[in-house]
Amino acid sequence: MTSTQPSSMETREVKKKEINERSFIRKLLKNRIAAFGLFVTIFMTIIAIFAPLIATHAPNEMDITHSLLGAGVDGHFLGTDNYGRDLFSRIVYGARISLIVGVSAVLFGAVFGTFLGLIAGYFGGKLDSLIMRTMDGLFAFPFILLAITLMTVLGQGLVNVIIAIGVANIPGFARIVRGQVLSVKEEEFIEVTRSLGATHGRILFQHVLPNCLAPLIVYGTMSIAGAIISEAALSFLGLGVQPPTASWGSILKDGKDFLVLNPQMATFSGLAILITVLGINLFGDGLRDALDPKMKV
Amino acid sequence: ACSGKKSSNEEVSSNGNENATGEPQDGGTLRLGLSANPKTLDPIKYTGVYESQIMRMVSDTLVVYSKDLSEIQPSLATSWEVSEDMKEYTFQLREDVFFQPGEYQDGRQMTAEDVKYSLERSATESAMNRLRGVASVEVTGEFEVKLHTEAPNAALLAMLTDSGNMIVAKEEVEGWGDNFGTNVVGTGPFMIKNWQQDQQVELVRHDKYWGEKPHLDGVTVKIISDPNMMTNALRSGDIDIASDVKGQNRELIKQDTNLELISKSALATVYLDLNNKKGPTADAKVREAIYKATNVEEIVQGVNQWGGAVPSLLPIPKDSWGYDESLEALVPTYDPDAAKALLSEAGFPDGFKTEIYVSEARVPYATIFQNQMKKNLNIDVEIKTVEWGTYSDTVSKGNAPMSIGGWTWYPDPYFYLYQLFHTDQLGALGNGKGYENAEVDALLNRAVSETVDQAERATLYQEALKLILKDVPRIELENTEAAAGITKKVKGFDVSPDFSISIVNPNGTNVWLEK
Amino acid sequence: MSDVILKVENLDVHFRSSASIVKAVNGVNITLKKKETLGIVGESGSGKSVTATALMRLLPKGIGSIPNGKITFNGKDILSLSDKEMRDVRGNEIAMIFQDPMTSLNPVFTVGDQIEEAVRTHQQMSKKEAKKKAIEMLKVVGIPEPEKRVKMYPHEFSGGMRQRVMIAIALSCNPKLLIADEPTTALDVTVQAQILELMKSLQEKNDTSIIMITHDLGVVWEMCDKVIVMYAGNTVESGTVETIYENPLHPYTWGLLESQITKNTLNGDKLPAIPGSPPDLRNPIPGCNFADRCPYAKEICSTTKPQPIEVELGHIVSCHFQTNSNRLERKERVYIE
Amino acid sequence: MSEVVIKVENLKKHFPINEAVPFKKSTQSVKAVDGVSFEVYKGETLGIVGESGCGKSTMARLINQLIRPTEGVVEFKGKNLATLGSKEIRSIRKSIQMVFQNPYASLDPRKTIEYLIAEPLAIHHIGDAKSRKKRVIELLEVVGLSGYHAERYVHEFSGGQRQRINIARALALNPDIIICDEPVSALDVSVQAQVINLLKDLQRKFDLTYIFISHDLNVVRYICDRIAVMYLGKIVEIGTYEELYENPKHPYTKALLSAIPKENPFDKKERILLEGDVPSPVNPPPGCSFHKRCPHAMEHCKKDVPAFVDLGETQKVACHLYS
Amino acid sequence: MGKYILKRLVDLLPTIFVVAIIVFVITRLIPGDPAAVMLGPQASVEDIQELRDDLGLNEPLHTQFLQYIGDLVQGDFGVSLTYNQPVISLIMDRFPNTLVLAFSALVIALLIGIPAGIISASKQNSVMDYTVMVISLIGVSIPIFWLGVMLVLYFSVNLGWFPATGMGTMDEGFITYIKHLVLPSITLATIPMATFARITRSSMLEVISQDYIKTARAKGLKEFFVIGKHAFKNALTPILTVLGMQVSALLGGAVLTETIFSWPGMGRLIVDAIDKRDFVVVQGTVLFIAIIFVLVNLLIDVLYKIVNPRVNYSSGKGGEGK
Ligand SMILES: Nc1ncnc2c1ncn2[C@@H]1O[C@H](COP(=O)(O)OP(=O)(O)OP(=O)(O)O)[C@@H](O)[C@H]1O
Ligand SMILES: Nc1ncnc2c1ncn2[C@@H]1O[C@H](COP(=O)(O)OP(=O)(O)OP(=O)(O)O)[C@@H](O)[C@H]1O
Ligand SMILES: [Mg+2]
Ligand SMILES: [Mg+2]
Repeated sequence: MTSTQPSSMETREVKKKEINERSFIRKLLKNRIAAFGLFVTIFMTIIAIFAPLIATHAPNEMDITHSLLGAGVDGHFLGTDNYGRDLFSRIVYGARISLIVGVSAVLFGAVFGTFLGLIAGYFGGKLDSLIMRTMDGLFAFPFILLAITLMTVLGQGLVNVIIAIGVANIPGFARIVRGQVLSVKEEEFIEVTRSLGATHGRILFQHVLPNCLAPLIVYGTMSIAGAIISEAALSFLGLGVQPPTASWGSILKDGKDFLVLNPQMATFSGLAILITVLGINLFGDGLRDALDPKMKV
Repeated sequence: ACSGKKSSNEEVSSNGNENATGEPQDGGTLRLGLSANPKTLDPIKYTGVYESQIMRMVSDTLVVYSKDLSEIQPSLATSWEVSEDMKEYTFQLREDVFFQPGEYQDGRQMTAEDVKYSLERSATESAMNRLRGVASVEVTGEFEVKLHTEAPNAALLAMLTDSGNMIVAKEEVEGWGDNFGTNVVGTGPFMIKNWQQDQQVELVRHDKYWGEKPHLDGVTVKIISDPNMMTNALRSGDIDIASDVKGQNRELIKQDTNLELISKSALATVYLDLNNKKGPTADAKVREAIYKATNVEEIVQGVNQWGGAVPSLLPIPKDSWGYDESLEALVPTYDPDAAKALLSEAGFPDGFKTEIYVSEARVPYATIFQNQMKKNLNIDVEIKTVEWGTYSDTVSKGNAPMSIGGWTWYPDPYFYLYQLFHTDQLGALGNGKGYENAEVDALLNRAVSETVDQAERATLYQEALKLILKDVPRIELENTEAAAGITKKVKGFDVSPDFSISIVNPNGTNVWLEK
Repeated sequence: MSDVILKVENLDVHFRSSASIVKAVNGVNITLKKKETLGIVGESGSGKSVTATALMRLLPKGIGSIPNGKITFNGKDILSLSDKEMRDVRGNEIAMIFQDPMTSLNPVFTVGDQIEEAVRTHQQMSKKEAKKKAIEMLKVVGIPEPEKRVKMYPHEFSGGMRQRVMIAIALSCNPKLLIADEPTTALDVTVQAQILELMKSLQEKNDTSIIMITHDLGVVWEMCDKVIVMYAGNTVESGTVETIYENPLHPYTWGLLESQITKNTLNGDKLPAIPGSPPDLRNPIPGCNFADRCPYAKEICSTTKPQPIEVELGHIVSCHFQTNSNRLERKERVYIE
Repeated sequence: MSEVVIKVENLKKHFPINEAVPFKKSTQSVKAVDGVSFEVYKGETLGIVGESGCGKSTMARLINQLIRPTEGVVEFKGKNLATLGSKEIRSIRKSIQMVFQNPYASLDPRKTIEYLIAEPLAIHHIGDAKSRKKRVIELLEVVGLSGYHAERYVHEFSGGQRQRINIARALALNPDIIICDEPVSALDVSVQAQVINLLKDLQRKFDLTYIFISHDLNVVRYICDRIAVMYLGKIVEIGTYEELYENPKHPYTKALLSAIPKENPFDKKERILLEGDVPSPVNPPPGCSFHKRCPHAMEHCKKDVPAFVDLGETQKVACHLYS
Repeated sequence: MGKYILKRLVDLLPTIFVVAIIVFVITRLIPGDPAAVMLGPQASVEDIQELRDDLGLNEPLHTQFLQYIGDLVQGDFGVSLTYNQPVISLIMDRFPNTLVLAFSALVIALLIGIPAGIISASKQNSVMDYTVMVISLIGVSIPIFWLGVMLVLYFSVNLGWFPATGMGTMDEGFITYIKHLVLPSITLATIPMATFARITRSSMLEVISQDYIKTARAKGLKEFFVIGKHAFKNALTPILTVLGMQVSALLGGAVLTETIFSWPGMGRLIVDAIDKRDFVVVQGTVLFIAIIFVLVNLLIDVLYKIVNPRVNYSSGKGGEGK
């Protein structure tokens, strides 16, 4: 390897390195749809963080005499809810709870599910059977029963809402990861790493796991929608976040009783969920591609 | 026989269609929407109101309430007498009553033996104890029975109107065994033809029914558990009567020219229990402060934007003969400033933190209440929405600092005051707030054991009420209306203050469908 | 002229990727006669497969395009055929075998199904006849017990047998031209020998013309009459196998020939190897594509593209220093690091 | 010759075929390696050739104990590896490194080259981050790449470069022996030459011992000192490269040699075309496992397993023709 | 294959056992006394105690557990506390209804989702592709009850095309039966449909770049067959995996849909039983679903084998599609 002139190579290299560092973000932004997803996600996050600045009213301020106003009436941008609270402000504040619940619950399920799936798929045999049979058992459990049990054992509260939804998410992740591990562990580079003397722990977490990420991300971002809506389902049982705290799920749930004559509650909270989920999913797809070093910039 | 104060809010809901014009027409099957799935119609096993709705069509009790619940009327029993010591009730029975033909008998005549069998079965086997205190039933003639009670109980007749005490045929009960619950045979206007679990129960006319011949060929009860969907089903023509109409659906029905909303003041109250034993609310002053800081008007209005309820003041509903308007003055009135002062006096100038337990359906009350407490007293009320099982568990064990409950029963004040304020009921859901007052206990006991005279009993109850109101054990929220939506084809139907659905009833109801 | 079955003139193939255009093939010319075998050699990425795919008009839609060139096959102008007409050509008149027998058979259909499908796509035939044909074809390519084998799935076959199946599919419609894209690269030497023998004998029988793509010169010597040497999308040299072996003119061909290990390569010797790697086809190169790695390169090589010149009859080479008048002197051991 | 680094004796690996029956152990197995013995001397290159599926890779894995043998012994510098626990085995792997066949699949696509080359050091806790980085650059240069490559990902490299990276990884721990499992089979001829040159250089420089697995006889012949020919899990012939190429004894070796394609268009080769495929290792034929394809098969080849016969100092063959 | 199925059936036992234990523990963990719930608000303390005795709830927990397991081993799911009927007959009343709804939802989901995914994949990055993907994302994030109610408002209340609630019976005629089925099936189909579209697309994209697709094209096959036959059959494995998960979920009862449309299915039975603290029904139904779940997975694995002859059960690696 002597033919190329070192000088030109070097300058090319400096450039190359810079590109490498930024390539991840560049790749992401290059994909216009993913960029749009990222934009929506960031936008929603900003709304959540700066809710007090964005909201036009105090989210819990009631005015029963002005309940269920239509959008735009009396300075209420999206109208009011059944207690006369400003719907826009509640949706803005609701972003906090919904995003936290959606993302954390999925993360919770993802962390535990991934761990179990990794172990089951990698070690196989009895351990695999044990873990996966338990997961099957958990999967066969009605979500509601699971939620009621967890919430009553752990008590109510945001954290426990997250845990309850998270637990319900575990088996799905475990399955996806296990399936992926079964194919990744057959890859030659895994054996190569073993031949270097690596421990199982290193192989699992440094090599198998990163190569299982793509379907995980896609499944994970898809699950966020489910988690946000699950929070609403928990609200139906009274197990979600408690009033007066606003969440998209609870607004949606409250709105269902006024769907015909005053659809604004269900419509706007539903739209908020829809847009966010759309954003996160598009972003997730882009993220998967960007994380894949093979995808060209 | 009894007579009582008739007090109904006919003017509030004048749109009952009893006075519909035209000659009743025979024929047709009525489709009735019911909000929950009946599980068993066995009188000693049934637990839910929705079950009794069907049972009432299939079978009869000895006595029934009049349409407005003001008095008890004959049904299978033509007349009755109460002994001096109030421990013996003698009933004369109709002689023209036949059971519906079934698997184990072919429609034989009902006799005193059947009454004895059915009532003793209820008194001894039923876990629900719908015939509390009946010691035995004696057959004193082919069509005469005598009930012996352990202690005087003026509310016995009211209890006898319960579907749990309907008369059934022994052969059928024993023949079906565990499956009797889905194959009930009674003496009523309709009999079960087909039952699809969670879906519908088809009833057809019983041709040898002793009463007025039903106009309808049959009734199909459709189970629709979602109240919004019940209204949708009514609007789309799937059903003729929606038995459970609330909130926005009232408006939807009103707006629909083919439909009619019937709404009437009913024997239903919603109240907010304050824990009388534990926490800051153990102090009556604190309770009073909270009452004064509660804008009941606003809560009722906020929850019922489309009507269907009025603020209530006393622990018994207005339609009960025990109600006394003069007592309303004893109820704390909304006065946030006074409330604030009172709370400071009680040692909580800056408010405190507490919890309120509610089932999902009552969250709106709690939400507005929470807002008022924060605003008026700086009390932080954390809402704990729990589903029913947890709710009843927590509240009956006295573990809820506050809770919101509802109560619906017969017009007899006994069913409101004894169950909710008597020391005997500590540990049950009714007195989960932990109200204890020996004087009240004594008065409540006297009201059922001294006399069956309604007026005398009413006085005793009013005495008790005075004492109760002084202790401010709970906050009265609303008096709920009974409401139903019907298509205009349905004639002769009205809602009942006790939420029972009458299609054909000895009290004079006989619904028909316009062709 | 009538026995010229395929004529490719100045074929260019471009790929559109996200930001740039890859000029994968530039100005390839092919003349192939009936029963003749043409070898295309060159290192990985030099455009061999793309050329073959272009002949079949199977470039990925919307990404690959043929901006220039003319392909005449059996008198037909391939590039102006309708999709339907082209489908009639594919598999019927031109058949193709791919490099990796492990992945080019559909794993979820039986071997028999896949042969039958090929037959029935182009010939009116009942299911039964097609099945008979499939068995017959398996027999032709030397698979024992063909009656049993037609019902089996590809994964139940060894690599060599799968490649035989591929050949059976390709030959089932008696194509006039068979394009074999590295048909033996994935196989063992012993199996390779079997497959090459098989192809030769079948060519003999059916008068098929073959385009044989490979990077193994041994295979070329074994099979081909003519050879095209490709480098980075260009034909750098073409001629008969004998000419290319005895009188190679392009420096790249020299390197290629030298880096073959033969029995004459001594154990102790260092192997000659062309240093460096081929250029990135996304960036246009003003001069000769090989200039970067060429030990003979001069100024002109990096500024001007060399034109193909027919230095002797049928021997064409593209190098600035190999012209009718001029010859470059081949040095010894220049490819040794 | 010099010191014995690896000694393999009667090595067997039978992979059980799990029959899906509850509560029952399987009885059938794939006899991937079926009684192999040989020695590897320090500083030499031992070649192993044979058709696909004959057990070459399995043997490589057995030697560094990636899989445990069913039977037989692998000794490394006199130590019986079978007696070691998994922790000790991991540290033995420092000395026995491997380079695998497929340069495209043997590097984790999600890691940088720096990570990959430093990984063996990290695994064995050698040096700190800084010294590792230095070593990575050193190694990259040793294999003919440059320091600036460290930041890149695998997909940015060509096959030849990837194989260099694999070699750099193998070198990182200063092994005594490198097992190369078809390191150049997937590469272009010209790139092949580059990699082979590199391997030769390194051997000289670091006094390495190689086991070189390949099915390309020309390559093996070029790089190896001694060559073992495998067929169906057994070694059928072993000897120096001169012996084997000039004077092959086993009919299978002969067939293998004759299958090498022509060296020039004028070459006239006499081919011994073998019939059919390698038989299934689940039910290898009795007797000499080659007898079904052997042009010289005799009656007793079908029954008796041929023993190894010494034909001179280094050449041995397992064939009834020579016993 | 027979042996494989046998093995899987044996495998079923531990799953069932795990579920049996968990569900027992859980039902005893959640607060709420079945007796109190059954008797309703007006019950007195003694009434409740009496009923608890009747129901055997005052027995020590381990006795209850042994009793429960003992019954289970004999295939007895117990007798409902509230219905006073054998749990198995409650389940058998409703399971066929669930099956009908689930099946028709699945058919809709497959018939629309899969072709959408295929088209999307074969026209990657086209407007068509983006449209399908966005619609399918909307599909997974749309709240079921919202959709259900909207469908009813429009198609039942406004147009009167379909009944708003309930399940028809065959006695009322086939057309009526189907009419009852339409809205609930569409509602229930939304999420699976969107999921199928997505998974089909990604799976197809992976397959389309394979060599054998090139082979199929080189044969001169019509693109329709290349995609619809060669590519699709190979893309089926992950689709089957998702199918398995969806089928299990659907058969377990689609609570929301069933509630909205008053469909007499498993979901409502379970939720009702949980509400009423009818432990026996909860235990029975959950176990039943677990069994269904395992059986569906078994069926899916057998299907893997049918669509993909490479799946090898003996190595123990089969089943879990990539
Ligand atoms: N679909 C595609 N999109 C973009 N570039 C492509 C595409 N297909 C091929 N190329 C480019 O075309 C060039 C030639 O590729 P081709 O596959 O013809 O090489 P080859 O000579 O067949 O190599 P090999 O020996 O590895 O098969 C390469 O640079 C490759 O990157
Ligand atoms: N883990 C395993 N389980 C079961 N059988 C195996 C396993 N690994 C290898 N085999 C079988 O053992 C035999 C020898 O395989 P091996 O990989 O050692 O062959 P090879 O000589 O390296 O072939 P190639 O040239 O194709 O790499 C083959 O039949 C193979 O199918
Ligand atoms: Mg190629
Ligand atoms: Mg190998």
